[in-house]
Amino acid sequence: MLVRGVLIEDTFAEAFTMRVARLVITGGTPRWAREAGLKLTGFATSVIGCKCEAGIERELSETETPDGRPGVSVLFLTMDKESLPQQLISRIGQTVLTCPTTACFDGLPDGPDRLPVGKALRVFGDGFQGSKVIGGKRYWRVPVMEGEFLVEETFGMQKGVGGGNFLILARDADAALAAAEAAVDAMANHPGVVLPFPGGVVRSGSKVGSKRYKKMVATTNDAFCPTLRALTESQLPEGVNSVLEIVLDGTDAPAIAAAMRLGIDAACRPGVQAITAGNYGGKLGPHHFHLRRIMGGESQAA
Amino acid sequence: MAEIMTLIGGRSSKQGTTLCASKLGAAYAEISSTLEMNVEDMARLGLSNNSKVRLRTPAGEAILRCKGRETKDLPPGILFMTYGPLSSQLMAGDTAGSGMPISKNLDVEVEPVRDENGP
Amino acid sequence: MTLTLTLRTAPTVPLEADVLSPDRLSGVSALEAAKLTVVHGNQRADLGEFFQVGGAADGELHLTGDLAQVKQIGTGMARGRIVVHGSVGMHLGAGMTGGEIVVEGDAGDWVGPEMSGGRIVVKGNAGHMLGSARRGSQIGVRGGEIVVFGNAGNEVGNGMRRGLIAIGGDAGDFAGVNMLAGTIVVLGRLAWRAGAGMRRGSIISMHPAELLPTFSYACDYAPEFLRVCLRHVRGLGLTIADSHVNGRYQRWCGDGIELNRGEVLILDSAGTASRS
Amino acid sequence: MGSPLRIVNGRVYDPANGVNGAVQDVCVRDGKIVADVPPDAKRIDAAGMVVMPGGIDIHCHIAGPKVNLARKVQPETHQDDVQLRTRLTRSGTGGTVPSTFATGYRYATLGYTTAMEAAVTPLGARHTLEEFHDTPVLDKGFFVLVGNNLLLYRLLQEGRREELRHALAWWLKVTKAYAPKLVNPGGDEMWKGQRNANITSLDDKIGSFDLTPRRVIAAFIEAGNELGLPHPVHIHCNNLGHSGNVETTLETMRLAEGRRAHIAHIQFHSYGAAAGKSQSNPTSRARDIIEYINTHPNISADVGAVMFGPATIMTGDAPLAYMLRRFGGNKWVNADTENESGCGIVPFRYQDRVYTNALQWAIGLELLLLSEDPWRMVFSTDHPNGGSFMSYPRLIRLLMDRGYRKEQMAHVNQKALDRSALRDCQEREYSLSEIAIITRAGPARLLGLTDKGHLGVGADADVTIYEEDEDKEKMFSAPRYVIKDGELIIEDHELRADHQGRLLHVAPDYDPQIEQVIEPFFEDFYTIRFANYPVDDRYVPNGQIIPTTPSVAAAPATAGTRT
Amino acid sequence: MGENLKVVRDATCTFCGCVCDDMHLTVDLDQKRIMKAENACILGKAWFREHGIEERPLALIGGRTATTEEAVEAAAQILAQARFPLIYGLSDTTCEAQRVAVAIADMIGGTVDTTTSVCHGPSGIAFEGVGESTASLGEIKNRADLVVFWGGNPAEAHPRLFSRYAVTPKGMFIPNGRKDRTVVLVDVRRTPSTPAADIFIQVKPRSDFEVLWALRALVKGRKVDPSIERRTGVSLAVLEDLVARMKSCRFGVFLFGMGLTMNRGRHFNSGALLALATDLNEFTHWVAKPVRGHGNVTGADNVVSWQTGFPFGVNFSRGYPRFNPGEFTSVDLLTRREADAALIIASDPADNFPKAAIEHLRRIPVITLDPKATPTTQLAQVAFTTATYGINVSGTVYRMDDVPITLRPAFESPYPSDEQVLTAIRDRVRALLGGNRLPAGAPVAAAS
Repeated sequence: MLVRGVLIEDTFAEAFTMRVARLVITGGTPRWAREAGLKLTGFATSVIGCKCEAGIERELSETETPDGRPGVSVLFLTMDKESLPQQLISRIGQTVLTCPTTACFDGLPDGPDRLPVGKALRVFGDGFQGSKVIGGKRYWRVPVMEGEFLVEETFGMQKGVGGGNFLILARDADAALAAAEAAVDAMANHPGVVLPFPGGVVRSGSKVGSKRYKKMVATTNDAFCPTLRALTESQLPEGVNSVLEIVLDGTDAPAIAAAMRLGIDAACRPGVQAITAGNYGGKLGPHHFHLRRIMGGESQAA
Repeated sequence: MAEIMTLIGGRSSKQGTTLCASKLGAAYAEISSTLEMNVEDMARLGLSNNSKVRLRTPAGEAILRCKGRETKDLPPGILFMTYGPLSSQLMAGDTAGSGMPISKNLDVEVEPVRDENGP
Repeated sequence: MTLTLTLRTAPTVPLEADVLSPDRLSGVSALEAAKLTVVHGNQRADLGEFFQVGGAADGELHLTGDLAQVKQIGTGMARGRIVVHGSVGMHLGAGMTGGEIVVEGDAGDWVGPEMSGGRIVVKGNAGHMLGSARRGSQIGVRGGEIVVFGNAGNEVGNGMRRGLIAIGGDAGDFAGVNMLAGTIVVLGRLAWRAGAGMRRGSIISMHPAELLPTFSYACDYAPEFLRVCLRHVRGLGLTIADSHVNGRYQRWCGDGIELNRGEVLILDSAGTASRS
Repeated sequence: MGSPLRIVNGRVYDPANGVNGAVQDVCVRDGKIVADVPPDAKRIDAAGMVVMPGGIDIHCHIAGPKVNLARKVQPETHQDDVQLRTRLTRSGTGGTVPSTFATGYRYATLGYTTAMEAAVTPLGARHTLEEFHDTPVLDKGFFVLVGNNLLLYRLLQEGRREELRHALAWWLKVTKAYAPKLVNPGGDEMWKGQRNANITSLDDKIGSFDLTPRRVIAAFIEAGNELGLPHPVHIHCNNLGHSGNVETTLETMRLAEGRRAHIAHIQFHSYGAAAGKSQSNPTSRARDIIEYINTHPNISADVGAVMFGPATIMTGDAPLAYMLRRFGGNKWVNADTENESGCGIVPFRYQDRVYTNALQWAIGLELLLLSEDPWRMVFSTDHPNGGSFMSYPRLIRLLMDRGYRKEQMAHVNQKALDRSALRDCQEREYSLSEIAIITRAGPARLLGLTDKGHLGVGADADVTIYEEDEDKEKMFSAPRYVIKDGELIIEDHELRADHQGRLLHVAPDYDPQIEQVIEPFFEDFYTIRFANYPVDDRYVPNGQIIPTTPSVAAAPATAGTRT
Repeated sequence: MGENLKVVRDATCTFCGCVCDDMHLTVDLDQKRIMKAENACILGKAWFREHGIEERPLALIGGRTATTEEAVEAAAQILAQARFPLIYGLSDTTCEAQRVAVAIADMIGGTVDTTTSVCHGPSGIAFEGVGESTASLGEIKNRADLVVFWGGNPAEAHPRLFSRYAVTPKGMFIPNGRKDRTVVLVDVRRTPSTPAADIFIQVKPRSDFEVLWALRALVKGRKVDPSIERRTGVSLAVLEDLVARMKSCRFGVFLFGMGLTMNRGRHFNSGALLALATDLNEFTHWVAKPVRGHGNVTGADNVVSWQTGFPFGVNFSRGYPRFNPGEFTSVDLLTRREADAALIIASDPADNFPKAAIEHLRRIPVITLDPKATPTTQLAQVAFTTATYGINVSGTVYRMDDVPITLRPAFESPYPSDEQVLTAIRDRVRALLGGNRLPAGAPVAAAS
C-alpha cells in the first residue's frame, strides 16, 4: 500500500494496557496553565525510566474548564494501578501545587477507580487546609503563600493504552524530522491521545533487553539504526538513512488509531520512503494497530 | 416631618399596679398611651410634654402623648412606652421561627400630630 | 405520565401531606392516590378531598395551586421529582435524601430540615430556618442543595454540616449560625450576625456586611474554589455575574469563639466590610 | 381493683417463696394475691408462659426537677420516639428521658410495676410528687438528697448526732421520701463554694466545714440504721467515674462497720488505675468489689450497668457532670439547690468502640456474673445514666444467654476486655429464678417492701406474665399480661387500662423540738418559709407509709409531728 | 373595715415570678378584701389590694349572662368541633389547672402554648441548644458575690429580687449582705434599677449579642476587635474589666430579662448569655437565671414539659406531642390565621399580642377564664369568671427558679377555680368525643 508514494508496511504497532488519569490544570493565564502542564509531564516519556508516561492532551479554553479559566488537559499513564496515584501525588505536589495561579481538577469524572490524590496532597496545608463539596465533588483548599491551591479530592482512573507507535523511514535526517513534525502537528490536540516524547518524537527506538548488558531492560533498536546496517540484522530498506518514531499513549484504542491515521498521513511526504511500526510479535500487548487497516487498506499481518 | 427612632417597649411598676385594678380603666389606658422621649428630640420636633405624636411601623401606627426624659436617663433617638393595646398596633406578627414577636427596639417613624387648631 | 394534583378545596386549617412524595406514590394510580391519607388539623382526610388527581405516578409529581397551608410536601423523598406550580407551606423536603423539588412560588419556614441529599429549588422567597437544624439539634443540613431565587429569612443553614445553600436575594439574621461546614452563597444582602458560632464552612456575600467582633480579617484574594462554586450555582439557575466569578473577596475568619475555621467571603467591589 | 382473677397453667417464679418454675395457680382479688378465688372468676391461661411478680426498679431517675430539665434540654430526642394517645391513655414522648405518661406506660409494657426515683432534692420533693401524679401504673417512691445538706453538716460539725438523726427523720417525713440518699458527700459544697472543686478522697476537708466525707457517711449510716428505715442509706460514693475510685468505694463500704448500707450503681465505682497514674484509663476492679459484697451481708448494691447507645447523665454529683460536659454535644446543665444539693445533666452516648465505655459495659456484666448473692447485687442501669430502662430486656439477655454475650463481646473494644475479667465469667448464665431475684424479689427485700416482689398470699397483686421465648430480650420486652394492684393493665401485649399507682414513703418519728433547730436556719438561709416547706397530703392522693422499726426512741414524750 | 378579720401568715404573692411566700395578709372576711399585705412590694400590695370580689357574672356567652354549666357546654362544643384549636395562657393559674389544660389539648388534638412563648420562650429555645448553669434563688442569696442584671428592670418589675434574693440580703457566705456583693447592671437605658448597681453598662439598643459575644471571646482569651465600642457603645477596656471581675469572683450570677428575648436576636441573645455563664465555669462558679414575669409561668413550663417533653408551643394534632416554635406558638398560629378556636386561660393576648394576631382572635370563637374583665374577655364568645389563684384558690406554683410552693388562699371566692372549670370542660369534651380523639394516624376503621 502506498500513500502518496510512501510505502505503508503491512505490519502493526503493538500496544499495552496501561492505567490512565486525566488532569485538568487551569491557570490565571494560558501561560501558567501550560507551565504547570509542561513541568508535570516533563521527564515522563517512558515507563522504562520515568515510571510513568504523560503528555499534554490539548489546551483548554475558558469555556471548557470547571473554573472558567484557561487550562491544559494532561493524560498520565502508568503500567499498574498502584503507581499511578503515587506518581500523581509526587508530581502534582512538586509541579502544580508549586506553580502560581494554577488549580488541578479531575478530567475523568466517570473513571471507575478513584485515586485519593487531593486527599493526600491536602496535608501540605498542615491542618489549615479545608475542603468543599461542590456539585457532588469534593475539593481541597490548601493555603499557600500566593493564596490557595485548589485540588480535587479524587481523580478518576481507567484502563488506557500505551505504546501505540509508528516509525518514519526517511531518505535523510532532515526529511525524517520534517515528516515527524508534520505528523505531530497533525495529531496535536487529538482527544484522548498524548505523545509522551520530546516534541512527540523519539529518535532512540529501543528493543527489549540487551545483547550485551544483562541489567539493561531496553537498548537501542539496532535493526533500525542506519549506522549499524553492516553490523547487525538490519531491517532498513535501501536508501533509508534516518528513522524517527512517534509513540502514542491514550485513553482507548480507537483514539490512538484515529490519531495514528492523521499522523501517518501527514508523515507521507517527499523524502519519506516507508512507514512501519514496532511490535513484539503480537504476544505481549493486547492492542494491535495494523497500519494498513488504519490507513483504510487491507492487511495480512498477524 | 418624620424621623426614625428606636422604640423600647417595657413594663413599669405603675403599669403593674394599675393592671391589678383593671385593664379596661382610664388609668391603664393613660399609662399605656404615654411615650417617653428624650427632651432634646422633643425640642427638635417641636414637642412639649403631653404633645401628641404618631408612631408608625410597617405593621401599623399609634398615637401617643409624649413625656420628656433627660439625656442621662434616655438617650436621644430612644423612645420608651409600656406594653399594651397601643404597642400591639406597632408590632409585626412574624416571629422568625421563635414564637416571639419583636417587641423591643422597634424602628419607628416618629411624627408630631398637629392639632387642628395648630400649635 | 406524571401524577398531577390540583388543589380544588383549600384546607381550612393546616394540611399535613407528607404522603406527597414520589417514593410514597410510586406506582399509584390517580384513583388510589385520591384515597391516601392526609392530616387536616386534628383529623384524617383523603387527599382527594382537597386535590383533583390525574395521571399516574412515574416518579414525577406536579402540584398546582396555593399550597401555603400544605406542610411536609416531599418528606423523606429519596428520588424522583416534584414540581409545584404555586407556593408551599412549612417543612418542604423534610429529611430528603435525593431527587428534586422545584417550587415556582414561595416556600414557608423550615425548607429541607435534616436534608441529606437531593435538591430543592424555590423560585420565589423562602421562610425562616432554611436548611436549618431542628430546635435542640446541633446538626442541620447534612448534604444536598437548596437554591432560593428570592429572599430567605433568619437562620439560614443553622448547624449546616455539608452541602450548598444559594440565595439569589437577601438572607435574614444569623445566616450560617453554628455552621459546622458547607457553603452558603448570598447574592443579595446578608443581615446581622452571619456566621455566629460557626466552626467551619463558608458564607459568601456579594454586598458589604457587618461582621461580629469575633471575626478577623485575613486578606483580599480571589478564591479559586469560589469560581467553581459560583459557576455551579449559575448552572442551578441563579444569575451570577462574571464580576462575581472573577472578583476579589475579603476573607474574614471566624467564629473566634469557636474553632475559628469558618470564613465569610465578601466581594471586594462591594466595599469594605465593617464590624458590627 | 379489677375483678377476681385466676392465672392458670403458668410456670411461676416466686423466689421469695421458694417457687422455682412450678406450674401453679396464682389468684388475685381486691388488689392482693389470695389463696383462692371463686370458680367463676376470670381466668388467664398462662400455658407456655412465665409468671413473675411485677418488676421493681430500685434505682432510676424518672421524675422531679432534674429529670424535667433533662427532658427540656433534649427536644431532638423526643421528636422521633413518640407515644400515641389512645382513647384511654395519654400521649407522650420518649428518648432516654420520656415524658411522665410515657414513662409509666413504657415501664408497664416491660412488666415493671414499681420504681424508685433515686435522687430528689428536698426542695424538689413537691415537684417530684406532681410528676408522680402524672406517671401512670407504677408504684413509686423517691430517695431524698441529704448528703450535701448544710444544716445537717452544721449539726454534724458540732457533734450533735442525736439532732442529726431527728433532723434526718424530719426531712424524710416532711418531703414524703422513701429513703435518705447521699451523693458524692461534700462534692456539691466543693463545687458550689470552692470554685467548682470536687472531693477527691474520703478525708478531704469539705469546703469551709470542719468535716470530711468519711465523717458524713459514717454519721448517716448510723442515723439511718437507728431510724430503722425500710431501706438504709442509699450511697452514691465519692469519685464516681474516676480511675482508681475502687479504693474509695471499698473504704466507704467499710465505714458501715457491719451496719446496713446500700451502694448505688456500683459499676461506676469499680475502677482501678494503672499503677501510679490516677488520670490514666480505668481498669476493672469488679472482682475486689464483688468479693467484698459477697462476704459482707450488711452491704447491698445495684449494679448500674451500662448499655451501648444513647443515655443521659443526670446526677446530684454536679462536678461529675461538669467533667463529662464535653461529651454532651455542646449541652450541659447545672442546677444548684440552696443548702441541699447540686445537679448536673449531660446528654451522652456509650459507644462499643470506645475503651472506657466498653470497660464500663464489661464491669457491669462482671459484677452480676461474679455475684454470689443475687439478693444483694440487683439489677439497674441507673436509668438513664447507664442507658434507658427500655434496654433492660437486652441486659437480661446478656445475663441469660452466654452465646449472645460472647457475640456482643466480639464487637466491643478488645483492649477494654483485656482490662476486665469478663472473659473469665463466660460460663455463667442467669436462670429465670435468678432474674426474678435481681429484678423483683431482691429489690423488694432491699427496699423493705414486704408486700412486693413475691406472689405469696397477701402480696400486692402486681404480676407480670411473659411468653417463654429462647430470645430472652424478646421475651422480656413485651409481656403478654401485666396486672397492677389486681387490675389487668396489659393484655395481649397492649395497654388496656390506665391506672394510678401509689406513692410509697416513710414517716419516721422525730423529736418535735428539732423544728426549733431547723426553723432559724430556714429564716437565715432559705428563700422559702419554713411553714411552706413540708409537703402536704394533697400531693399524695394515693399514698402508703412503709413502717420504720427504730432502734432508738424518737423522743421521750411526744412522738406526734405536725405536717 | 369589718369586724371579721383573719391573718394569713406565710401566704404567697403570685404577681410576678419571684413568688414571695412570706406575705402576712390581714383579710377582711366580710368585705372579702385583703386589707394589708405585710412584706409585699409595691406590686404585691396592689395585687392583694385589688383582688377583692367584683360583681361579675359567673359566665358570659356571646356577651349574655350565663351559668357556669351553660358556659361549660358552650365551651366544650367549640373545642370538640374545632380542627386546630389553641389553648393559651396558663401562666397565672395553678399547676393543677395547667395539668388539666394540657390534658384537654391532648384529648382534642389541639395546641397548648403558654405565655412563655412571648416572654422567655427564646431562652427556652436557647436552653435546648446549650443547656444552662442555674441555681435556686437561695444559692444567690447565700453565695453570689457578683450579680449581673442584664436587660431587665427589677426595681419596677421584680422589686424583691433586689431585697429578698439577690442584692441586699445577707446569706451564709455573704455575711454582710450588699457590702459583700458587686452588682452590675447592663441595659439600653437608665431605669429605676440603675442606682442599685455598682457598675452600670449602657449598651446601644440591639447590641446585646455583640457585647455578650465579645465577653465570651475575652473569657476564652480570644481576640476582640476594638470596633466593638462603635457597634455597642461599650469599650474594650470596660469589657476587659468586667471579664476580670467575672473570672475572679467566687460565685457569679446573671439575672436576665426580656431585654434579651424580645429584642432582635431573641434566642441567640439568651443563648449567648447562657453560654457565657457556662464558659465562666472554667474559672469559677457561675449561674444564669432568666427572670420570669408571671406568677406561675415557670410552673407552666414544668407541667407542659413533664407531660409532653417540651416546654411550650406543643401540638397534638397527630396524636402525640410535637414542638416547634414559630409553627405551634400562639402569635404564629393567630397571625397566620390557622387556629380555628382558642381557649385562653388567665392571660390577655388581646392586650399585648401583635395587631394581626389580635385581629384573628376576633374572627374565631374564643373561650376565656379570667378573674377580671380584660380586652380578651371582651372579645370572647364564652367568658368564665374564675377565682384568683393564691388569693382565693390554693394549688401549686413554681417560682422562677423552679421551686414549687403551695398557695395559702386568703378568702373564698364565689367563682369556681380555673381547675374546676377546666375539669368540667375536659369531662364534657371527653363525653362528646367518647374519650380521647383518636390520632389522625390511627387505622381508618378505628377512626370516628
